[in-house]
Amino acid sequence: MAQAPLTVRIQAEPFDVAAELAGIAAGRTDVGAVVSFTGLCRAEGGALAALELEHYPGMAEEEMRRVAAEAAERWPLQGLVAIHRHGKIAPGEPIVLVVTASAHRAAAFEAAEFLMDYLKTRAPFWKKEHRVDGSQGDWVEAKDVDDKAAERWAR
Amino acid sequence: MAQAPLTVRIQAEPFDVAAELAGIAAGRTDVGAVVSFTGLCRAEGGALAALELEHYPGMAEEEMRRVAAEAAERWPLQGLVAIHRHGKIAPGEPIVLVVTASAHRAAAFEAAEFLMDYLKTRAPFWKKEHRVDGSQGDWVEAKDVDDKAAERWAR
Amino acid sequence: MKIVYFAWVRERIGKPEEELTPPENVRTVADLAAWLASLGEEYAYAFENPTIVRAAIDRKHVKPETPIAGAREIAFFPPMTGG
Amino acid sequence: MKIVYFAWVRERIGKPEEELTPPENVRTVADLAAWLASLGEEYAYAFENPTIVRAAIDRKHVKPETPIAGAREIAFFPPMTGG
Repeated sequence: MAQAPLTVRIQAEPFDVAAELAGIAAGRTDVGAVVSFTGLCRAEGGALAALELEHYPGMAEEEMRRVAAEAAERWPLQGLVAIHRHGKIAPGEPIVLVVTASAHRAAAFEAAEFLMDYLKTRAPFWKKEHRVDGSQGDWVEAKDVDDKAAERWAR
Repeated sequence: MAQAPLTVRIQAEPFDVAAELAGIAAGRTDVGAVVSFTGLCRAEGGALAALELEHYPGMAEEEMRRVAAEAAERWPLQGLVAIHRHGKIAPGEPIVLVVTASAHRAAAFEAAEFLMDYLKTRAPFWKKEHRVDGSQGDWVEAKDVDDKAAERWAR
Repeated sequence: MKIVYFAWVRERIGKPEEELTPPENVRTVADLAAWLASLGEEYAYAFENPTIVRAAIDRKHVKPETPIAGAREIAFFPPMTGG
Repeated sequence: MKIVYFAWVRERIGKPEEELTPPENVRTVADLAAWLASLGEEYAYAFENPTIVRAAIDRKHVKPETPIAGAREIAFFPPMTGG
Protein backbone atom coordinates (compact mmCIF):
# COMPACT_ATOMS: atom_id res chain seq x y z
CA MET A 1 0.00 0.00 0.00
CA ALA A 2 3.03 2.27 -0.46
CA GLN A 3 0.95 3.88 -3.24
CA ALA A 4 -1.18 5.76 -0.71
CA PRO A 5 -0.82 9.49 -1.37
CA LEU A 6 1.52 10.86 1.28
CA THR A 7 1.46 14.60 1.92
CA VAL A 8 4.31 15.94 4.04
CA ARG A 9 4.80 19.65 4.58
CA ILE A 10 6.82 21.97 6.78
CA GLN A 11 5.63 25.55 6.88
CA ALA A 12 5.61 28.69 8.99
CA GLU A 13 1.96 29.54 8.22
CA PRO A 14 -0.97 27.98 10.06
CA PHE A 15 -2.58 25.04 8.24
CA ASP A 16 -6.21 24.45 7.35
CA VAL A 17 -7.30 21.32 9.24
CA ALA A 18 -10.72 21.34 7.55
CA ALA A 19 -9.23 21.42 4.05
CA GLU A 20 -6.79 18.59 4.81
CA LEU A 21 -9.56 16.46 6.33
CA ALA A 22 -11.92 17.10 3.44
CA GLY A 23 -9.20 16.40 0.88
CA ILE A 24 -8.14 12.99 2.13
CA ALA A 25 -11.41 11.22 1.30
CA ALA A 26 -12.73 13.58 -1.39
CA GLY A 27 -14.26 11.77 -4.36
CA ARG A 28 -13.58 8.34 -2.85
CA THR A 29 -16.01 5.68 -1.65
CA ASP A 30 -13.52 3.18 -0.26
CA VAL A 31 -12.43 5.15 2.81
CA GLY A 32 -14.15 3.97 5.98
CA ALA A 33 -12.17 5.81 8.65
CA VAL A 34 -10.39 9.15 8.88
CA VAL A 35 -8.43 10.04 12.01
CA SER A 36 -6.89 13.45 12.62
CA PHE A 37 -4.55 14.66 15.31
CA THR A 38 -3.94 18.36 15.86
CA GLY A 39 -1.25 19.44 18.31
CA LEU A 40 -1.75 22.94 19.71
CA CYS A 41 0.43 25.40 21.61
CA ARG A 42 -0.68 25.59 25.26
CA ALA A 43 -0.36 28.76 27.37
CA GLU A 44 0.91 26.74 30.36
CA GLY A 45 -1.31 28.56 32.81
CA GLY A 46 -0.71 31.93 31.19
CA ALA A 47 3.08 31.98 31.63
CA LEU A 48 3.83 31.28 27.98
CA ALA A 49 3.73 34.02 25.35
CA ALA A 50 4.79 31.79 22.46
CA LEU A 51 6.69 28.69 21.47
CA GLU A 52 9.49 29.06 18.98
CA LEU A 53 9.93 25.99 16.84
CA GLU A 54 13.44 25.58 15.49
CA HIS A 55 14.00 22.91 12.87
CA TYR A 56 16.75 21.40 10.77
CA PRO A 57 15.59 22.56 7.34
CA GLY A 58 17.67 20.09 5.38
CA MET A 59 16.54 17.07 7.40
CA ALA A 60 13.09 17.73 8.87
CA GLU A 61 11.08 17.07 5.73
CA GLU A 62 13.20 14.07 4.79
CA GLU A 63 12.70 12.54 8.22
CA MET A 64 8.96 13.24 8.13
CA ARG A 65 8.82 11.51 4.75
CA ARG A 66 10.65 8.49 6.16
CA VAL A 67 8.20 8.28 9.08
CA ALA A 68 5.21 8.69 6.74
CA ALA A 69 6.54 6.01 4.38
CA GLU A 70 7.01 3.64 7.30
CA ALA A 71 3.42 4.23 8.44
CA ALA A 72 2.16 3.56 4.90
CA GLU A 73 4.17 0.36 4.83
CA ARG A 74 2.94 -0.88 8.22
CA TRP A 75 -0.79 -0.07 7.85
CA PRO A 76 -3.13 -0.31 4.83
CA LEU A 77 -3.60 3.44 4.43
CA GLN A 78 -5.52 5.17 1.66
CA GLY A 79 -4.08 8.57 2.48
CA LEU A 80 -1.77 10.29 4.93
CA VAL A 81 -1.10 13.95 5.74
CA ALA A 82 1.61 15.20 8.07
CA ILE A 83 2.20 18.93 8.46
CA HIS A 84 4.58 20.54 10.97
CA ARG A 85 4.99 24.25 11.53
CA HIS A 86 8.15 26.11 12.46
CA GLY A 87 8.79 29.60 13.80
CA LYS A 88 6.91 31.46 16.52
CA ILE A 89 3.58 29.98 17.50
CA ALA A 90 1.15 31.61 19.94
CA PRO A 91 -0.95 29.74 22.54
CA GLY A 92 -4.07 28.31 20.93
CA GLU A 93 -2.45 27.99 17.52
CA PRO A 94 -1.84 24.62 15.87
CA ILE A 95 1.70 23.21 15.63
CA VAL A 96 1.30 19.83 14.00
CA LEU A 97 -1.35 17.95 12.04
CA VAL A 98 -1.58 14.29 11.15
CA VAL A 99 -4.46 12.81 9.14
CA THR A 100 -4.81 9.14 8.20
CA ALA A 101 -7.42 7.42 6.05
CA SER A 102 -8.08 3.69 5.88
CA ALA A 103 -10.88 1.22 5.20
CA HIS A 104 -11.05 0.37 8.92
CA ARG A 105 -10.68 2.36 12.10
CA ALA A 106 -7.95 0.36 13.85
CA ALA A 107 -5.44 1.05 11.06
CA ALA A 108 -6.32 4.75 10.90
CA PHE A 109 -6.00 5.18 14.69
CA GLU A 110 -2.78 3.17 15.02
CA ALA A 111 -1.09 4.88 12.09
CA ALA A 112 -1.97 8.34 13.46
CA GLU A 113 -0.58 7.46 16.91
CA PHE A 114 2.54 5.95 15.37
CA LEU A 115 3.08 9.07 13.26
CA MET A 116 2.78 11.37 16.27
CA ASP A 117 5.02 9.20 18.47
CA TYR A 118 7.67 9.08 15.75
CA LEU A 119 7.39 12.75 14.77
CA LYS A 120 7.85 13.69 18.43
CA THR A 121 10.99 11.62 18.88
CA ARG A 122 12.56 11.56 15.38
CA ALA A 123 11.64 14.73 13.47
CA PRO A 124 14.33 17.39 14.05
CA PHE A 125 12.26 20.13 15.71
CA TRP A 126 12.99 21.85 19.02
CA LYS A 127 10.68 24.02 21.08
CA LYS A 128 11.86 27.08 22.96
CA GLU A 129 9.58 28.95 25.36
CA HIS A 130 9.04 32.70 25.26
CA ARG A 131 7.54 33.92 28.52
CA VAL A 132 4.91 36.64 28.93
CA ASP A 133 7.29 38.52 31.27
CA GLY A 134 9.51 39.09 28.24
CA SER A 135 12.24 36.69 29.30
CA GLN A 136 13.43 33.96 27.02
CA GLY A 137 12.43 30.74 28.63
CA ASP A 138 14.00 27.34 28.45
CA TRP A 139 14.20 24.84 25.70
CA VAL A 140 11.42 22.33 26.24
CA GLU A 141 12.91 19.11 27.55
CA ALA A 142 12.30 15.80 25.83
CA LYS A 143 10.05 13.54 27.87
CA ASP A 144 10.65 9.93 28.81
CA VAL A 145 6.97 9.29 28.22
CA ASP A 146 7.46 10.23 24.55
CA ASP A 147 10.38 7.84 24.18
CA LYS A 148 8.32 5.08 25.79
CA ALA A 149 5.40 5.85 23.48
CA ALA A 150 7.69 5.52 20.46
CA GLU A 151 9.24 2.30 21.75
CA ARG A 152 5.92 0.47 21.66
CA TRP A 153 6.11 0.46 17.83
CA ALA A 154 9.53 -1.23 17.76
CA ARG A 155 9.64 -4.42 15.72
CA MET B 1 -13.16 16.39 34.86
CA ALA B 2 -16.83 15.55 34.36
CA GLN B 3 -17.23 19.30 33.71
CA ALA B 4 -15.80 18.94 30.20
CA PRO B 5 -18.42 20.09 27.70
CA LEU B 6 -19.94 16.96 26.19
CA THR B 7 -21.78 17.34 22.89
CA VAL B 8 -23.87 14.35 21.85
CA ARG B 9 -26.16 14.47 18.82
CA ILE B 10 -28.16 12.11 16.67
CA GLN B 11 -29.28 13.50 13.36
CA ALA B 12 -30.28 12.55 9.82
CA GLU B 13 -28.37 15.42 8.18
CA PRO B 14 -24.64 15.30 7.45
CA PHE B 15 -22.45 16.98 10.05
CA ASP B 16 -19.76 19.60 9.61
CA VAL B 17 -16.49 18.04 10.75
CA ALA B 18 -14.61 21.32 10.31
CA ALA B 19 -17.04 23.26 12.51
CA GLU B 20 -16.94 20.65 15.28
CA LEU B 21 -13.14 20.54 15.18
CA ALA B 22 -12.84 24.32 15.23
CA GLY B 23 -15.37 24.63 18.04
CA ILE B 24 -13.76 22.26 20.50
CA ALA B 25 -10.64 24.38 21.11
CA ALA B 26 -12.01 27.79 20.07
CA GLY B 27 -10.97 30.61 22.38
CA ARG B 28 -8.95 28.27 24.62
CA THR B 29 -5.23 28.11 25.25
CA ASP B 30 -5.11 25.02 27.47
CA VAL B 31 -5.90 22.42 24.81
CA GLY B 32 -2.79 20.63 23.57
CA ALA B 33 -4.30 17.79 21.54
CA VAL B 34 -7.43 17.34 19.43
CA VAL B 35 -8.22 13.95 17.92
CA SER B 36 -11.06 13.36 15.49
CA PHE B 37 -12.49 10.17 14.08
CA THR B 38 -14.84 10.21 11.10
CA GLY B 39 -16.53 6.99 10.04
CA LEU B 40 -17.66 6.95 6.41
CA CYS B 41 -19.95 4.76 4.35
CA ARG B 42 -17.92 2.52 2.01
CA ALA B 43 -19.19 1.40 -1.40
CA GLU B 44 -17.88 -2.15 -0.80
CA GLY B 45 -16.39 -2.43 -4.25
CA GLY B 46 -19.36 -0.72 -5.90
CA ALA B 47 -22.02 -3.22 -4.76
CA LEU B 48 -23.49 -0.91 -2.13
CA ALA B 49 -25.96 1.86 -3.06
CA ALA B 50 -26.53 3.03 0.50
CA LEU B 51 -26.52 2.05 4.14
CA GLU B 52 -29.71 2.51 6.10
CA LEU B 53 -29.06 3.28 9.75
CA GLU B 54 -31.91 2.26 12.02
CA HIS B 55 -31.76 3.42 15.62
CA TYR B 56 -33.72 3.19 18.86
CA PRO B 57 -34.76 6.84 19.20
CA GLY B 58 -35.59 6.65 22.86
CA MET B 59 -32.32 5.03 23.84
CA ALA B 60 -29.61 5.95 21.32
CA GLU B 61 -28.89 9.43 22.63
CA GLU B 62 -29.09 8.31 26.27
CA GLU B 63 -26.59 5.52 25.61
CA MET B 64 -24.27 7.85 23.70
CA ARG B 65 -24.41 10.23 26.68
CA ARG B 66 -23.52 7.40 29.06
CA VAL B 67 -20.55 6.43 26.88
CA ALA B 68 -19.42 10.08 26.60
CA ALA B 69 -19.73 10.58 30.35
CA GLU B 70 -17.66 7.46 30.99
CA ALA B 71 -14.93 8.75 28.62
CA ALA B 72 -14.93 12.12 30.44
CA GLU B 73 -14.61 10.31 33.75
CA ARG B 74 -11.76 8.04 32.59
CA TRP B 75 -9.62 10.63 30.77
CA PRO B 76 -8.85 14.30 31.57
CA LEU B 77 -10.79 15.71 28.63
CA GLN B 78 -11.38 19.38 27.89
CA GLY B 79 -14.08 18.68 25.35
CA LEU B 80 -15.85 15.81 23.63
CA VAL B 81 -18.13 15.62 20.60
CA ALA B 82 -19.99 12.50 19.47
CA ILE B 83 -22.41 12.72 16.54
CA HIS B 84 -24.15 9.74 14.93
CA ARG B 85 -26.38 9.89 11.87
CA HIS B 86 -29.42 7.76 11.11
CA GLY B 87 -31.40 7.13 7.94
CA LYS B 88 -30.07 6.46 4.44
CA ILE B 89 -26.41 7.25 3.91
CA ALA B 90 -24.65 7.06 0.53
CA PRO B 91 -21.10 5.77 -0.03
CA GLY B 92 -18.57 8.48 0.71
CA GLU B 93 -20.84 10.20 3.23
CA PRO B 94 -19.95 10.41 6.93
CA ILE B 95 -21.84 8.28 9.47
CA VAL B 96 -20.22 9.05 12.79
CA LEU B 97 -17.92 11.68 14.26
CA VAL B 98 -15.99 11.69 17.50
CA VAL B 99 -13.76 14.59 18.58
CA THR B 100 -11.77 14.70 21.81
CA ALA B 101 -9.67 17.50 23.29
CA SER B 102 -7.13 17.18 26.07
CA ALA B 103 -3.91 18.76 27.31
CA HIS B 104 -1.93 15.72 26.12
CA ARG B 105 -2.16 13.44 23.14
CA ALA B 106 -2.39 10.05 24.86
CA ALA B 107 -5.65 11.00 26.60
CA ALA B 108 -7.17 12.44 23.42
CA PHE B 109 -6.26 9.35 21.36
CA GLU B 110 -7.36 6.82 23.97
CA ALA B 111 -10.66 8.56 24.68
CA ALA B 112 -11.48 8.74 20.95
CA GLU B 113 -10.73 5.04 20.47
CA PHE B 114 -12.74 4.14 23.57
CA LEU B 115 -15.68 6.19 22.32
CA MET B 116 -15.66 4.50 18.93
CA ASP B 117 -15.28 1.00 20.39
CA TYR B 118 -18.16 1.62 22.79
CA LEU B 119 -20.40 3.38 20.27
CA LYS B 120 -19.93 0.42 17.91
CA THR B 121 -20.91 -2.17 20.49
CA ARG B 122 -23.32 -0.30 22.82
CA ALA B 123 -25.14 2.45 20.92
CA PRO B 124 -28.43 1.06 19.53
CA PHE B 125 -27.86 1.53 15.79
CA TRP B 126 -28.17 -1.13 13.10
CA LYS B 127 -26.94 -0.97 9.51
CA LYS B 128 -28.87 -2.43 6.60
CA GLU B 129 -27.38 -2.62 3.11
CA HIS B 130 -29.13 -1.39 0.00
CA ARG B 131 -27.56 -2.82 -3.14
CA VAL B 132 -27.00 -1.06 -6.45
CA ASP B 133 -28.97 -3.83 -8.20
CA GLY B 134 -32.05 -2.55 -6.35
CA SER B 135 -32.30 -5.49 -3.96
CA GLN B 136 -32.47 -4.98 -0.25
CA GLY B 137 -29.31 -6.43 1.14
CA ASP B 138 -28.60 -7.94 4.50
CA TRP B 139 -28.34 -6.43 7.90
CA VAL B 140 -24.66 -5.85 8.59
CA GLU B 141 -23.44 -8.47 11.05
CA ALA B 142 -21.73 -7.49 14.27
CA LYS B 143 -18.03 -8.33 14.22
CA ASP B 144 -16.06 -10.24 16.83
CA VAL B 145 -13.20 -7.81 16.26
CA ASP B 146 -15.43 -4.97 17.49
CA ASP B 147 -16.35 -6.89 20.65
CA LYS B 148 -12.67 -7.61 21.26
CA ALA B 149 -11.81 -3.94 20.72
CA ALA B 150 -14.41 -2.92 23.30
CA GLU B 151 -13.24 -5.55 25.79
CA ARG B 152 -9.79 -3.99 26.05
CA TRP B 153 -11.32 -1.10 28.01
CA ALA B 154 -12.90 -3.36 30.64
CA ARG B 155 -11.91 -2.51 34.19
CA MET C 1 -45.92 -3.66 29.16
CA LYS C 2 -44.64 -2.12 25.93
CA ILE C 3 -42.35 -4.31 23.90
CA VAL C 4 -40.33 -2.81 21.04
CA TYR C 5 -38.32 -4.51 18.31
CA PHE C 6 -35.51 -3.28 16.07
CA ALA C 7 -33.69 -4.30 12.88
CA TRP C 8 -34.16 -7.95 11.88
CA VAL C 9 -35.99 -8.78 15.12
CA ARG C 10 -38.58 -6.18 14.08
CA GLU C 11 -38.65 -7.45 10.49
CA ARG C 12 -39.12 -11.07 11.53
CA ILE C 13 -41.91 -10.31 14.02
CA GLY C 14 -43.47 -7.94 11.52
CA LYS C 15 -44.20 -5.02 13.83
CA PRO C 16 -42.15 -2.34 15.58
CA GLU C 17 -43.92 -2.56 18.95
CA GLU C 18 -46.84 -3.97 20.85
CA GLU C 19 -48.48 -3.95 24.26
CA LEU C 20 -48.36 -7.37 25.95
CA THR C 21 -49.07 -8.81 29.39
CA PRO C 22 -46.88 -11.86 29.95
CA PRO C 23 -48.01 -14.52 32.46
CA GLU C 24 -46.76 -14.26 36.04
CA ASN C 25 -44.14 -17.00 35.72
CA VAL C 26 -42.27 -14.81 33.19
CA ARG C 27 -39.78 -13.17 35.57
CA THR C 28 -36.60 -12.42 33.60
CA VAL C 29 -35.62 -11.08 30.20
CA ALA C 30 -34.74 -14.64 29.15
CA ASP C 31 -38.17 -15.86 30.35
CA LEU C 32 -39.81 -13.11 28.31
CA ALA C 33 -37.86 -14.00 25.16
CA ALA C 34 -38.81 -17.68 25.58
CA TRP C 35 -42.46 -16.77 26.12
CA LEU C 36 -42.46 -14.47 23.06
CA ALA C 37 -40.89 -17.26 20.98
CA SER C 38 -43.97 -19.37 21.83
CA LEU C 39 -46.45 -16.82 20.46
CA GLY C 40 -46.17 -17.89 16.83
CA GLU C 41 -43.92 -18.73 13.90
CA GLU C 42 -42.75 -15.15 13.36
CA TYR C 43 -41.73 -14.85 17.02
CA ALA C 44 -40.06 -18.26 16.98
CA TYR C 45 -38.05 -17.10 13.94
CA ALA C 46 -36.99 -13.85 15.65
CA PHE C 47 -35.81 -15.73 18.73
CA GLU C 48 -34.52 -18.86 16.97
CA ASN C 49 -31.07 -18.13 18.37
CA PRO C 50 -31.99 -16.59 21.72
CA THR C 51 -28.37 -15.99 22.78
CA ILE C 52 -27.87 -13.52 19.93
CA VAL C 53 -30.85 -11.27 20.68
CA ARG C 54 -30.00 -8.32 22.94
CA ALA C 55 -32.39 -6.53 25.29
CA ALA C 56 -32.88 -3.19 26.99
CA ILE C 57 -35.26 -2.28 29.82
CA ASP C 58 -36.36 1.33 29.93
CA ARG C 59 -33.55 2.27 27.53
CA LYS C 60 -30.70 0.57 29.36
CA HIS C 61 -28.87 -2.56 28.26
CA VAL C 62 -29.78 -5.59 30.40
CA LYS C 63 -28.69 -9.22 30.66
CA PRO C 64 -30.91 -12.28 30.10
CA GLU C 65 -31.12 -12.87 33.86
CA THR C 66 -32.35 -9.33 34.65
CA PRO C 67 -35.85 -9.33 36.23
CA ILE C 68 -38.53 -7.56 34.22
CA ALA C 69 -40.66 -6.51 37.20
CA GLY C 70 -41.57 -2.81 37.00
CA ALA C 71 -40.39 -2.39 33.39
CA ARG C 72 -42.38 0.02 31.24
CA GLU C 73 -40.58 -0.62 27.94
CA ILE C 74 -38.59 -3.68 26.98
CA ALA C 75 -36.66 -3.71 23.70
CA PHE C 76 -35.27 -6.67 21.76
CA PHE C 77 -32.73 -6.21 19.00
CA PRO C 78 -29.71 -7.79 17.26
CA PRO C 79 -26.12 -6.97 18.27
CA MET C 80 -25.51 -3.34 17.42
CA THR C 81 -23.67 -2.35 14.23
CA GLY C 82 -23.48 1.44 14.41
CA GLY C 83 -20.35 3.54 14.41
CA MET D 1 33.41 18.68 6.70
CA LYS D 2 30.42 20.84 7.51
CA ILE D 3 29.23 20.66 11.09
CA VAL D 4 25.84 22.12 12.03
CA TYR D 5 24.30 22.73 15.44
CA PHE D 6 20.71 23.19 16.61
CA ALA D 7 18.77 24.43 19.63
CA TRP D 8 20.83 24.67 22.83
CA VAL D 9 23.82 22.96 21.25
CA ARG D 10 23.86 25.83 18.75
CA GLU D 11 23.33 28.44 21.49
CA ARG D 12 26.11 27.06 23.68
CA ILE D 13 28.63 26.86 20.85
CA GLY D 14 27.50 30.26 19.60
CA LYS D 15 27.26 29.50 15.90
CA PRO D 16 24.89 27.55 13.68
CA GLU D 17 27.53 25.82 11.56
CA GLU D 18 31.18 25.69 10.68
CA GLU D 19 33.64 23.95 8.40
CA LEU D 20 36.12 21.78 10.31
CA THR D 21 38.70 19.16 9.51
CA PRO D 22 39.05 16.78 12.45
CA PRO D 23 42.30 14.84 12.90
CA GLU D 24 42.57 11.36 11.39
CA ASN D 25 42.08 9.51 14.68
CA VAL D 26 38.53 10.91 14.88
CA ARG D 27 36.67 7.99 13.33
CA THR D 28 33.16 7.89 14.86
CA VAL D 29 30.43 10.32 15.84
CA ALA D 30 31.43 9.85 19.49
CA ASP D 31 35.09 10.58 18.61
CA LEU D 32 33.97 13.74 16.83
CA ALA D 33 31.89 14.93 19.79
CA ALA D 34 34.83 14.32 22.14
CA TRP D 35 37.19 16.18 19.83
CA LEU D 36 34.75 19.11 19.51
CA ALA D 37 34.42 19.24 23.32
CA SER D 38 38.20 19.83 23.45
CA LEU D 39 38.05 22.91 21.19
CA GLY D 40 37.09 25.38 23.91
CA GLU D 41 34.86 26.21 26.82
CA GLU D 42 31.75 26.76 24.70
CA TYR D 43 32.19 23.36 23.05
CA ALA D 44 32.88 21.69 26.37
CA TYR D 45 29.64 23.21 27.67
CA ALA D 46 27.62 21.97 24.65
CA PHE D 47 28.97 18.44 25.06
CA GLU D 48 29.16 18.39 28.86
CA ASN D 49 26.71 15.48 28.84
CA PRO D 50 27.77 13.71 25.65
CA THR D 51 25.14 10.94 26.00
CA ILE D 52 22.32 13.47 25.61
CA VAL D 53 23.51 15.08 22.37
CA ARG D 54 22.06 13.47 19.26
CA ALA D 55 23.68 13.38 15.81
CA ALA D 56 22.78 13.06 12.15
CA ILE D 57 25.04 12.38 9.19
CA ASP D 58 23.86 13.74 5.87
CA ARG D 59 20.37 14.24 7.32
CA LYS D 60 19.92 10.79 8.81
CA HIS D 61 19.94 9.92 12.50
CA VAL D 62 23.09 8.07 13.52
CA LYS D 63 24.46 6.43 16.66
CA PRO D 64 27.62 7.44 18.55
CA GLU D 65 29.51 4.46 17.10
CA THR D 66 28.69 5.33 13.47
CA PRO D 67 31.85 6.07 11.41
CA ILE D 68 32.04 9.59 10.01
CA ALA D 69 34.11 8.70 6.95
CA GLY D 70 32.61 10.18 3.79
CA ALA D 71 30.18 12.45 5.63
CA ARG D 72 29.47 15.82 4.04
CA GLU D 73 27.32 17.29 6.83
CA ILE D 74 27.24 16.23 10.46
CA ALA D 75 24.63 17.70 12.79
CA PHE D 76 24.57 17.80 16.59
CA PHE D 77 21.39 18.64 18.52
CA PRO D 78 19.44 17.93 21.72
CA PRO D 79 16.71 15.27 21.88
CA MET D 80 13.87 16.39 19.64
CA THR D 81 10.80 18.10 21.06
CA GLY D 82 8.58 18.70 18.04
CA GLY D 83 5.09 17.40 17.52
